[in-house]
Amino acid sequence: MRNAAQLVLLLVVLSDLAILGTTRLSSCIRGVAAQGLLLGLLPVLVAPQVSVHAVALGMGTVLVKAIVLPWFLARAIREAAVRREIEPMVGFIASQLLGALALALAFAIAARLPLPALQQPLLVPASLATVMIGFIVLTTRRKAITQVVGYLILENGIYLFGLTQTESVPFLMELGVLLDVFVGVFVMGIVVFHINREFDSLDSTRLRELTD
Amino acid sequence: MTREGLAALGILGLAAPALSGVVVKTKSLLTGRRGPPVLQLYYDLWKLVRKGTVYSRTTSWIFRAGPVVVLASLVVAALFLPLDGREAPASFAGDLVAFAGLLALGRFALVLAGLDTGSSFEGMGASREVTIASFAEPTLFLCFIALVLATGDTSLAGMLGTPLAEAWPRAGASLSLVGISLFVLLLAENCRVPVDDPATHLELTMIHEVIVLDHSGPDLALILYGSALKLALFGVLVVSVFVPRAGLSGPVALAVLFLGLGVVAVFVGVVESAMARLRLSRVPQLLVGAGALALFGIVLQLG
Amino acid sequence: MRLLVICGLPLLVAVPVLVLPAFRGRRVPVALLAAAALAHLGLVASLWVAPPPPELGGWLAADPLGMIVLTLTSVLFVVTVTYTVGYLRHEKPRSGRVFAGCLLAFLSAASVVALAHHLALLWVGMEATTLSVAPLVFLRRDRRSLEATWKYLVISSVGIALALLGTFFLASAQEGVPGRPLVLPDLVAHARELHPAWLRAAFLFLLVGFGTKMGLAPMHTWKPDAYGEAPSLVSGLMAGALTGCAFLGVARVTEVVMAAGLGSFAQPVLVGFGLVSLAVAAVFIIGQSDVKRLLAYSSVEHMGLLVLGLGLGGVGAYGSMLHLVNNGLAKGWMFLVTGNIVLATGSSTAARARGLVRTLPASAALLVLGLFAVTGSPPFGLFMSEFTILRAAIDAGHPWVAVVMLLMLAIIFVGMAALVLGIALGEPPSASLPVRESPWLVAGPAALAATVLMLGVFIPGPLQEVLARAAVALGGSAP
Amino acid sequence: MTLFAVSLLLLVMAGAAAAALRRHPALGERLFRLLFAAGSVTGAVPALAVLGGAAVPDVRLATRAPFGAWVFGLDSLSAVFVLAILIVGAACAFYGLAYLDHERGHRAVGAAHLLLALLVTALALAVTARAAVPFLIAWEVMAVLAYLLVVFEHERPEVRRAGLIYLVATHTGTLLLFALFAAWAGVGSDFSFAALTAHAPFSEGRGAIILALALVAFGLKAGVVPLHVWLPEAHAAAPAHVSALMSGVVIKMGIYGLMRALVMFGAPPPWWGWTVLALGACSGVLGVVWALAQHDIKRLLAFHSVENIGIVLLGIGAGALGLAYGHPLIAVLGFAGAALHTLNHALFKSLLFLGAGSVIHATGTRDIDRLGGLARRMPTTAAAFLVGAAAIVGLPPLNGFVSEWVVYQALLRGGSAHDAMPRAVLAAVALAFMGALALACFAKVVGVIYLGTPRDPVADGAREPPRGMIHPPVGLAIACIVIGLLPIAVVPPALRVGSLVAGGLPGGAGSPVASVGATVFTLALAVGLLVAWAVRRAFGRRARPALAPTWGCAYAMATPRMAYTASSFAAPLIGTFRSFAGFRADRTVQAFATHAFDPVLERVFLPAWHAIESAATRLRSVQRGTLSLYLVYVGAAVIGLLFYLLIAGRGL
Repeated sequence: MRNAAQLVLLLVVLSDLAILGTTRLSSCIRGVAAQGLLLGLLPVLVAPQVSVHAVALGMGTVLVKAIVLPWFLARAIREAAVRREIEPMVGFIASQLLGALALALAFAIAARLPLPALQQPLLVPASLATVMIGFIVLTTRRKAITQVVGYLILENGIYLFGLTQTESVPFLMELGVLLDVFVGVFVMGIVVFHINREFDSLDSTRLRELTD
Repeated sequence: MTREGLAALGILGLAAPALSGVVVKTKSLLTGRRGPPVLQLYYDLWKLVRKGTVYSRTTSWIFRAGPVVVLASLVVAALFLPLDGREAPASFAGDLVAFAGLLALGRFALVLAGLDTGSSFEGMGASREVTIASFAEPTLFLCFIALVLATGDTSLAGMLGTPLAEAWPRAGASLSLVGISLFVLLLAENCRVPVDDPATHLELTMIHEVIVLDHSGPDLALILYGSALKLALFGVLVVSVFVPRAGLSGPVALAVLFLGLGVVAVFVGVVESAMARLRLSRVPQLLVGAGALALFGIVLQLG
Repeated sequence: MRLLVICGLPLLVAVPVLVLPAFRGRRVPVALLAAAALAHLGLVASLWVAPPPPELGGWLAADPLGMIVLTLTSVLFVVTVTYTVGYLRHEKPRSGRVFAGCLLAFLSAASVVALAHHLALLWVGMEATTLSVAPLVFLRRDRRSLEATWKYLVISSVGIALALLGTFFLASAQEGVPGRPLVLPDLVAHARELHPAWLRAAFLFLLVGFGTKMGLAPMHTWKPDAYGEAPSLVSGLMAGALTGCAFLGVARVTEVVMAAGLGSFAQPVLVGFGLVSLAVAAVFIIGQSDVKRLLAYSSVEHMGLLVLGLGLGGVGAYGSMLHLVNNGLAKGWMFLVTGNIVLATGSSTAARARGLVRTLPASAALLVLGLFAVTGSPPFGLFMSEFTILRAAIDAGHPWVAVVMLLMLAIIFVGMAALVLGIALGEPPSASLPVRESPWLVAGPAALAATVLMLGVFIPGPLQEVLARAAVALGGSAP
Repeated sequence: MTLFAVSLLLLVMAGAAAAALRRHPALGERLFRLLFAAGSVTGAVPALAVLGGAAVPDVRLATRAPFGAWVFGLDSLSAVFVLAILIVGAACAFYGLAYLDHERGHRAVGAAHLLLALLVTALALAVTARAAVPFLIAWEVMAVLAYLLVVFEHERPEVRRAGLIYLVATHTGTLLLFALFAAWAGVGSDFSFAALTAHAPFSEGRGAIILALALVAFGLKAGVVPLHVWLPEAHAAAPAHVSALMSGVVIKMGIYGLMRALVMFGAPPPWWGWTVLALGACSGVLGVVWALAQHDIKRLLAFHSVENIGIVLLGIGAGALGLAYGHPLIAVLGFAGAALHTLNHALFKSLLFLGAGSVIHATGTRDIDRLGGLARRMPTTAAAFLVGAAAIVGLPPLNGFVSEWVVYQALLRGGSAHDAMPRAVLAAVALAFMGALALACFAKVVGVIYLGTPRDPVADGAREPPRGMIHPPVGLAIACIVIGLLPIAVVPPALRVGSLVAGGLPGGAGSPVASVGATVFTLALAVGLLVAWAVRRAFGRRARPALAPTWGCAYAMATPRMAYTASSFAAPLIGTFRSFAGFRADRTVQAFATHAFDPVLERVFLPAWHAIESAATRLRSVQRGTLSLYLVYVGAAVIGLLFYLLIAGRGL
């Protein structure tokens, strides 16, 4: 049980780095989908004993984060007919290095955190790393769609941290959070559609009309 | 106000025109001329009073009122001077402000009367008059302040009367500085060389004379008499500072006063024949210098 | 039950509006809007008369802080709806159902935020407000509004995500502490047993997260764009009510931190954010040429004042509670008036709108009055609150804070006066013809103005008491 | 107090009537005049009673707002200002009716009258408020109403600019007042003046802060150099009767504030007295020097307000020093002189502004170099203006002389003291200097506007304005003369005010000042002048005076263009102060002219503001519209806070 969780968490971190590294939007989205799947497994694995609560949460997560949203985003890029993230503001190598740095930082911080007892040792560092990497993706990519992906990763990271609190955050709340993330990304997607229609490109750096 | 006080005032009023006569006489003698008689001004005044008046068409009642106000203000100002060195016909705390105010009133009337004619010459004269006055008045106050500090009294009767006599031993140095500075003021306020030349005949160089160009007949008489009286008033100030007469009996004090006035007049004459006239732009410096003397006198006492 | 209804009712109305084909097209079901708004206001009023018991096992409760925000929101919503009547005569949104539906959804979400005593529920409500407002910002459907919406969405979502992280931190701080998890009263009751390190971290993340939604500098960047591009009445709701909700989030966590005796840790951060926000607002208000962006930065300024008062403690807490009310009302007032200007001249920039005293006398008068109200001149309510905060700064022994605050207020006044008076006075552009100002468009702002004026000289007893209790809850005191 | 309240009510009603009866202006104006007069009289009665020694109990209104009850009271200090406000207010209101008459139709004249009435009410409330909140409210309302009146002709850009400068100045002052009261009250929650007075005496540092704040905040309103920059702008921009009201009473609120602060504060430290004295000297001398350089009649008069504020400050400074060094008599005299000069300046300055308004109304220009010879064309206005000019110069037997005489006394009596006090006598020199320069300046004004020949056709066609614009100035002139002739009637009340400000020191009764002697003097002088004038006229009747053109010194072709201009008249004087007189001279073959500017505004404040602006412009580049940059800001905030967490919360 425990080792499986460790493995999954490791895979999550790897998926982060993969997303940082890839140039193709489609693989980017695939990475997020994979991550969603892994996240769906985790509630069951980290929970002390298998409970309806954990299973339901896991299934909800898989549904939202591994199936619906990726499909939605994939559709978006099909509409926009863009394949790859061309020249991000920070190069791929550089951003991978950044990712590695974030990873190291995450472990450093996690080591100093007064962690609650009987928890996955990897859980907190993985979540922090995911949060930071999500933030990196958000800030260093040009395409609006990649920024949505970045936001999704950020959320995933936070979700991971939430898993340390499965018993203190009630089920309803978990679902509420999940719903909000879903709607949030959905609305962002809609806006992305409109951006694509207005500017016939997904390049968010072209939205610079409003300044002081 | 006592009978003696008024009598003394009357005598001063009668004697005033003679002072300028003395000045002129001294000048002519020093320059080796016979010069007009000492009483010349009396003849002039008599002549003018009998003449008719001519008014410019541009003038208004302000022009007509000018000479009257000039003379009236000077006469009232004279009331505050303790001629016998003890008490003045009129006096109240802070009447030195009134004295200065009256001089200003006369000046205001004179200047406005000049401007009323609309002549650019008289405008020029008026401008110069107020310019010089702007520096003369602070100097006058510096002198008064020095006297106030010396005597602790804010009425002219006190400043120039008994307390002054007691102050001499204490503050002799500063009082003599004040006296000198007052004498310079006398020259400036009465348009004497080196500030102005009453004898000049070129309008562009005149100050006082050019303001009264348009006055004629009795008006001119009033103005001429007024300036004579003004000279006398300043003379009284100078004499009173140098020669406190509190100790002397009334008549003697008066005699001393008029003697002193004569000396001052002669001295003015000497200065006029000895000095050349300053450039107008230098006049403020002269007055500031005089003010500096008085200020030094004050600092000596603030110690 | 009432609390649940207050939160649910608008949403219940919103559902048919959004789904029924009857409301397709540009028609806006104003009647439904008005009905929902008035019902909501009525229920809220009933809460003042008869304080309700907590509901959903203490997840929903009406404490002083919540009541202030809830009432403010409800009042502003009603005023906005009355304004909508006049507004729709001039302009029709692309999709009436989206317009009405999102407004109602926002009302629900805001009510949830105001009443939530479970911090996760608070977070859910907060995110819901963000999402429900986004389509309203995009109402004009042009490039600029699209850009504004995008930035608003991304920045707020990131901020709110950080707030979620903070919430989880708070949960970790509660590990092994008695009391229901993340339920406010229990957190406060056992505050001193909470794990201080986690609590500190939670405070910082919640502050950044909700601060982003408040629009504290340097997380304010979405604000001018969103307020500038959204329809004025939406901007008014955002600046008046939405920021109030966000501030409530900050206030909640501050409540816990204060109770835990970590004031010395939290207060400098709050003061710092306050001063930075004031300075940033001052920088951007000078030479501003668009009234709506100007008001957005003025909102940044006032958010700064709110956290400043909170951070100074003492009477400052009372001051910022009072300021929350005053600023909310004043912002609603100003944005609605600006709406009239936009309706009449088609723009809110000094270039297009000039000499309004001639063309729109009533709106111009309200605008100029508003200038003085917003800049905290007596006798308007904001004077009372800003003066209280200033006193708090001096009482707390931070005279330099007072100095910086006054300096910034002075600079801000110059900037605002220059723009507002510039468009109010002068010769109107020749093309512009006088517009008849419909009472619907003037009544709302006028009413708000009257209220703000009243709060400057007279604070009703119940409100006074609620404000005082809220201030005490935040570790402060009433003057 | 009830009577006072009634009068305020009447004033408001008057304004309401004028505004409401827009359709029937005639009726509205009659009602306005009636109610306003009634209000002024009913208000003046209690004020006079208080000045006569009566005592009026304070009024307390409990409020449902923070900062305690609202208190209103009427003591002799308030009474002086109430009197000035009501007299000048009434004169300006009546004058305004006629002055704005031709604006009817294309401007909201009724609204202007309403604003004026409200402004007068706010002023009266400001000087009777006895608690911080009502005071601040009245203060700000007053400032804003004044602004709205200043921008009455808001189509003209320079008017809007002037209005903005004024508004910024006054709002800054209000902010400083917030700071003042906050610093004063400390942790206390009762902001009534009584409670604040109880806080004194303060620790040295806090006291210094309070006094400095008071000086700056109230100095801004009073227009003390170098905070005067708004004053000439606003006065020049406003309609004449508004300028008169502002210069007459609105700026005096600063003086009231200073005096009230002293009443509450108690004896200030010496440095404050010396500062006020120095500021007074600077304001006085610089004000009049700058005035000399002006050719715009209203700007010129505005700078003279700066000068006269300087004179008032000399009085306050002497009084403060008297308190600081413990010379009650000097303190009483100084404050009495300040109060009296405030009242007098209110009278003759509003008179002068109204006179200027009539000239502008008649000729349509404010440039005095285009005028001339108006004394023959509008004699009554000219006579009234002349009285005002003589009064502001401080010539006997007019009111200006009386108050300056009291101030002189305060300064000179320090001479006999044995501490640092005697040094104050030097301020008397500054006062004398101001007097002399003022004489020069008003010789210029009267001479160039009213005397000589018209320099421009606009002056040639000038006629007397309608009666409504003649009576107010004449009335004010009469007031100036009466006060000037009867020092004995005004000096004792002034001394009562002085002793109140000096902390209830004796001095009201058994006045040491020989106001009897002064009265005798002024009356005698007046009689003497009249007698001399009568004699001269009688003497003149004997021979009919001949009329001739002005003697051109044998130059036959003198034309009006050759008449001495204001530029030339003032040139020798301002030439001596070239360095700071703030003027540019340009000499051409045809003409010599000087152009004035305000050195403080143009060399200090505007550059400073532009510096701030450009700095802000540079800083604004952080908001370039790049989303990722914005997100980086958020990230930076988080990281910064984490560092703070590491440092502050030693917990991690």
